[in-house]
Amino acid sequence: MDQWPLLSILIWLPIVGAILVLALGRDARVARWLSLITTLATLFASLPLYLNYNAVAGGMQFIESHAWINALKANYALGVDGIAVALIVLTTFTSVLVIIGSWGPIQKRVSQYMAAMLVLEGMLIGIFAATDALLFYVFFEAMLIPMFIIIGIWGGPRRVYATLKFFIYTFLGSIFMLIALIYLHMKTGEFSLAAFATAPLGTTEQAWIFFAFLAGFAIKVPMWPVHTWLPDAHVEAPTGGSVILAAIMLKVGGYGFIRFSLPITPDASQEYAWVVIAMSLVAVVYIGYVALVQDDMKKLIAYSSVAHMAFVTLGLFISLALVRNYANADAARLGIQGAMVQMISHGFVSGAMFSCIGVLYDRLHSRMIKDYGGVLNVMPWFGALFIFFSMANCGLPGTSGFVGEFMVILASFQSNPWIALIAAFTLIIGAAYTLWLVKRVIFGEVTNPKVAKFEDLNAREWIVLGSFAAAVLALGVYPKPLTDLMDSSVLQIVNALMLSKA
Amino acid sequence: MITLAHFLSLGAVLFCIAVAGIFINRKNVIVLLMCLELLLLAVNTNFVAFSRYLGDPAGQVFVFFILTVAAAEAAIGLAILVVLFRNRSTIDVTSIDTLKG
Amino acid sequence: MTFELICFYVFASVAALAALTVISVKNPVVAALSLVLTFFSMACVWLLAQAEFLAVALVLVYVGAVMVLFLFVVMMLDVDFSVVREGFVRFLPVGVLVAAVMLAEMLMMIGVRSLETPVTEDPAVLAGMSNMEWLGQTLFRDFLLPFEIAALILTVGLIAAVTLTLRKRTGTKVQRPGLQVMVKREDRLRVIKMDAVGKGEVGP
Amino acid sequence: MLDKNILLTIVLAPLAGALLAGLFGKRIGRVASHSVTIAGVALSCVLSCQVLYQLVWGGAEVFNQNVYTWFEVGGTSAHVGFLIDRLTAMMMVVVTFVSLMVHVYTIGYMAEDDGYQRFFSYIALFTFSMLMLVMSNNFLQLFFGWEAVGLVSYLLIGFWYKRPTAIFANMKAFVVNRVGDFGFLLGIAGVLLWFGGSLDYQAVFNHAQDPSMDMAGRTVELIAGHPWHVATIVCVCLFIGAMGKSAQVPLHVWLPDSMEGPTPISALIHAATMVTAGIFMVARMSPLFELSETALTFVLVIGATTALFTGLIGVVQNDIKRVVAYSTLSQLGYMTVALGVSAYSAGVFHLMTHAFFKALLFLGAGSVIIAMHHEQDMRHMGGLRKQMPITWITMWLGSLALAGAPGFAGFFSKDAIIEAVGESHRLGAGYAYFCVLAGVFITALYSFRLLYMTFHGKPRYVVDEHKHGHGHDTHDDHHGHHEPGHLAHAPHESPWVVTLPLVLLAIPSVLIGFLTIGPMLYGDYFGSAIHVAGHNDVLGELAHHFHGALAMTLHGFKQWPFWIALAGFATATWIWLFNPSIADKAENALKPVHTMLSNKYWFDDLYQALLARGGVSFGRGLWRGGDAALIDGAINGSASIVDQFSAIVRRVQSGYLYHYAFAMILGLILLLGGSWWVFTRAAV
Repeated sequence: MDQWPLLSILIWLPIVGAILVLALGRDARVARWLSLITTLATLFASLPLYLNYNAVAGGMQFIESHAWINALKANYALGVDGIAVALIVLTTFTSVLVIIGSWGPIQKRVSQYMAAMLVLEGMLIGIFAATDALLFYVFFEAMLIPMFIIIGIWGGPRRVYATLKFFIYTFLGSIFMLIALIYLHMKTGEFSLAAFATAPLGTTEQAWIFFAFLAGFAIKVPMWPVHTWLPDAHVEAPTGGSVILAAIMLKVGGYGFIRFSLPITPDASQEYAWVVIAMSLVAVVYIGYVALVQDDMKKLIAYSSVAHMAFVTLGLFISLALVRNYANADAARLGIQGAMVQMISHGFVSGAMFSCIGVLYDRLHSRMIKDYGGVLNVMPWFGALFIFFSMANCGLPGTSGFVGEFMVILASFQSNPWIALIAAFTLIIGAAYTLWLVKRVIFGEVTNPKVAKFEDLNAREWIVLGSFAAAVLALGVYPKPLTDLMDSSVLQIVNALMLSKA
Repeated sequence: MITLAHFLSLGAVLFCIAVAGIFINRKNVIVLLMCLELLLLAVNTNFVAFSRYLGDPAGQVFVFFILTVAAAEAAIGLAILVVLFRNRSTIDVTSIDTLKG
Repeated sequence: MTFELICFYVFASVAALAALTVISVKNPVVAALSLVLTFFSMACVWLLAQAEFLAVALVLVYVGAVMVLFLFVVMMLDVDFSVVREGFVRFLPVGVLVAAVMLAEMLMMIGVRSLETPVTEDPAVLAGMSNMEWLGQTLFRDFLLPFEIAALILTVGLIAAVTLTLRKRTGTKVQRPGLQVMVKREDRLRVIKMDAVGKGEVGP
Repeated sequence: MLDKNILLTIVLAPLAGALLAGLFGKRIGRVASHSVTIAGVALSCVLSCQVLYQLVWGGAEVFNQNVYTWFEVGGTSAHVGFLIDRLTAMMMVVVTFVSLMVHVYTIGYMAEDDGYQRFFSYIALFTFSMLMLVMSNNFLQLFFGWEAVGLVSYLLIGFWYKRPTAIFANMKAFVVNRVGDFGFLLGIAGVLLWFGGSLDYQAVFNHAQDPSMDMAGRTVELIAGHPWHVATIVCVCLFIGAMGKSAQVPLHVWLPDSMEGPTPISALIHAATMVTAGIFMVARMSPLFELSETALTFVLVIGATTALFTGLIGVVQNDIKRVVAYSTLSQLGYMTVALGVSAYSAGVFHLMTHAFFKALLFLGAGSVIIAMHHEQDMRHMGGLRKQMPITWITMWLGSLALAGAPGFAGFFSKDAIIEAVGESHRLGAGYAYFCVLAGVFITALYSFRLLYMTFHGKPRYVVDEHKHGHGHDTHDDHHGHHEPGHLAHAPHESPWVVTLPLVLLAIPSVLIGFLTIGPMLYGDYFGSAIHVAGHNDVLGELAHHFHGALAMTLHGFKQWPFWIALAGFATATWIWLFNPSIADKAENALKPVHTMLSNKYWFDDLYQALLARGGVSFGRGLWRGGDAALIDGAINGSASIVDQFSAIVRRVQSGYLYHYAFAMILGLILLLGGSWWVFTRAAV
């Protein structure tokens, strides 16, 4: 397997598939099947990545490097560590389900939609596999284009506002990141992330670079207070777009923090960790309350995404404080692992929740909570799955939603119990907004006559929701394979954090 | 003795005449095109003069290229003019304002 | 005042006057002819600057080709020139003012540096070549690629001009010999089976 | 030596039943569904008894082993594993036995319900979760079981999901429990941080008891300048979890509402097992709680308050299930009080006896409800003893046990708690002693009030035979009475699947205390499972006065609690059996008190107004004010500033070519002028 450029295959296979779909997909059925085959092939191609990755050794594996832009010393350099492997498999897995999920709902310009999804998949894998900053940046920006198209063409009535907001918001952040990258390039003369990580940087330099990265990634995550693009984008996006957006695109922000902020500016990250931690804690409480009062299901889940992703940033930056101020490397590993598990888990859970809402939306063409009620009466299996995913959303043990939150709360308690106290507030408020949603949508008498005519899940929806449920349950019951996969990579990050660069 | 200034002044005079022509003939595309040719001629004169006085053949080569482009431009410009006239029966440029925002 | 200088002034003033005529006359045919005069005079001025090849090229290309094209178009199109000359008087002061200010500025600029520029020998003569050879050496050695590109641009311009004016005529009838030859019996004749007797319907 | 496979079978058998009934219930039908779940739970029950036997008489060692590793990160690892000692074994038997009884009972109770299979699936799932909780050997699995039983409780309270009250109650239950879990999780985090960096019970307890660590004296300054004992912080946090699950004041509000669920689960979950998880947890954590006097005082005061004040509410309730529910709250308070005075064994002992008689009472109440066609208001009952003798007798036995009649199970456990409180010198013990003694009176009062109103006196319902067949074929949640107190059929005794569990539960309700008090309370039954520091050992003190169960029974007649209970019995008899009008007079005379009790001390209203409505308006404020106005205002504002600026600048872009040309020429003029100016200056 080492002979094969596996990562390149993973990146370019969907893109080649997209071109084929565009070229041959005049018939919608051909487009759908071709996309499904492509994503399945990508999924199977990503399995050797997981199976052959040597988790004990850790570090970057499956390395590829070719000269790209000689004048800038930028390389087409790919490589993955345990963290990236996990995220890539998440991407390939979710993409298959998104294609299946879009089978019926998308009837307009099918081949273009499918092609956009496939390109998006390739770009996302590229982001997680790139070890060259410029290559990363190219994928990072290019990813916006298919998403922009997906929301802009297949979106809801206010899609133009939403896409513009989404695009400008995220683009603004990444411009700052680009400036930081250019500065680092001037310092080191190359674009390799490894070189960036070892380059000596003064405290002032680090602070500037740190905030530039923060601008780029915080918007992507998104952290409070730059989260307002997310609810709008989700509300207008088609179901598949929402799933990809929540399940994978948000992870790019967290991944960026791990790949860029922590290794490149460890000292500034430590100095300003309190900023990120404070933002995360505000998000947990503030966003929890905001989610409570939403009338639109998608908005509610979008806000809950923000609150959940706050645990990712909390876990990452609490571990800095743990390493530097308490010399508690064990707890720091717990924090970063927790953040990572939370990312993967949130990928499954939010993807599933948005798919559920998509199932409802396909039947009633409304996202408003008040239009529903008593869905359990007519769709018992769907109701059961919805309740299951809701429980995962409020972090019930035995589902994946619990693992990450648990680890992050344990880790943050070791740094400061008060932080853990505020973070643990999510237990209450998360349960409140999620269960209130369940109560109003799933339980009760059927009040809307249209709801009474609903049919339970069809085979296609079963596949999507069933796969998500299996993943959520498996990760919740036995997270060890995931944590083992990432353990040595996390250890390397923690070890790197201990060294000052100034 | 002819100095560089003579040539440049002549170029300047022609240039300004052409500019004035553009101003006062703002509706007549044909004369506008002629003024453009005049502008290019003025510029070419400068090129020739400088080439002569700096001893650099590149200036004259550029004149050569400009002549080429100017000829092509005149041909296409007149072609557009013909099409325009055929479609709208006028060559009044002020009435061509479809692209006005 | 040398002979050359006198010649220069003569050619220059002719060129300037002809240019003024171009922009001011009512009749575009006169304007085009004045433009020819301008070009010709300028070619003479270029000759004074020992740019023989370009001077000849200017006459050939412009006077010979481009201006004829202009005349062609002007005469071919039935333009009502009284309409397009509206606003002539209105914009005259602005145009003159702008031109005058610009001319003044340009002349001042020229005066700053170039009045004292020493006159040098003709570089072509210094190199021991004719002007055409001197130019040709540069053109085909240093500027070969731009030259080719320029040729390409000209071709594109040519094709573009033709395409733009090309008009698909409707209503014309043409023979298509290929189709005529390929025709088969079935295309022309259809044999229909029908009952020998109609359903009692009798034609009028 | 205990076999791991047997333990796994105990846990997984109910899960398998639950999955079969839940996923394939519609396909395999009703009988198969209840058969598989009952088989699973019965298997668990038998094996649990065998485990108990092995531990008590078979000389088996305490089993402490991990099944698999959940995650392992650095030095922190979390496992799924079992710790089986006598405490666990007792809980396993209680849980599986009561669960089995409830399963059997359900066949009769839910016979007409559409959600029959679903219900069996849920209660089997509950059994699995509860077993995971009690058999855990670490905090993580404990928390898993803790939340899983909460989930099943949520699903079961909302079992009749069309009723608005049910789905309100289940959400309330879950969220209030989450408040407790919030503390519990922080407590676990505290354990991990301060007690040796492990989540395993054994490691944590060893660390806590290690004299060289001095965990009792260790402090931390969470607020600068205020050193707090870490043991106190951890124990209070853990106990907040117990307060949620075991419904202690002020987190008790969910339990009465949870009676919206079907009666079998009220018996199983909200009386016998799940709500006692908090008690079990504190007993399990006794090595930690022993470190902190402050935390135990907190436990004691909370427990005492719950014991008395929730009992008082029970006196004014008219819904038969709610009376039992408030009595459950009160009894949970008793158990907590026992924990608070370090009499953990007494708490657990009461837990066990209570599980039997309270399950009995609930199932009996359920039997009555079946007979009354889902009428639950006691004001429309009365005189049922003739129609349903088995229910009547078993309910009497259960009530006697509850009220603490000497010789019955409840007597031993409750008396032990009261004596232990009297013996204790802990801060707050005086208040607690008053509460538990007063509680005895109240307990007797509401217990016998329930019996008299239900089974004695004249019938206060009307049988409308002509309405025959009306509303009978619809299933349970449509048990619509057109008017309260009007029945379609005359009440009659329930089928054997209902009465059999009553009888089977009545036996331990009477006997279990007498049989087990010796070893459990004063012997060394619990061994090392419960740790009590020497100076806290009130039960050890009492053991000196203990001369066998029979002696204790006889001695009981001479004690205060007996006479107090008798007074309560007498009062109840006098009022509700002979002079029912007095009740109304008393109600009028004590109007403010009655209002206060009927409104449950306004806890619900307070929470509803402050937390629920307050939270919603707070959230709306944040959304409208924060997100929409402030953040999006800034963003859209900056966008509109650009917009307005562009609108002005846009006018320059007229679209007319000659305007642009003019602008170019103007620019050229400026450029020329500017450069001329620069050059002339440079030349000078």
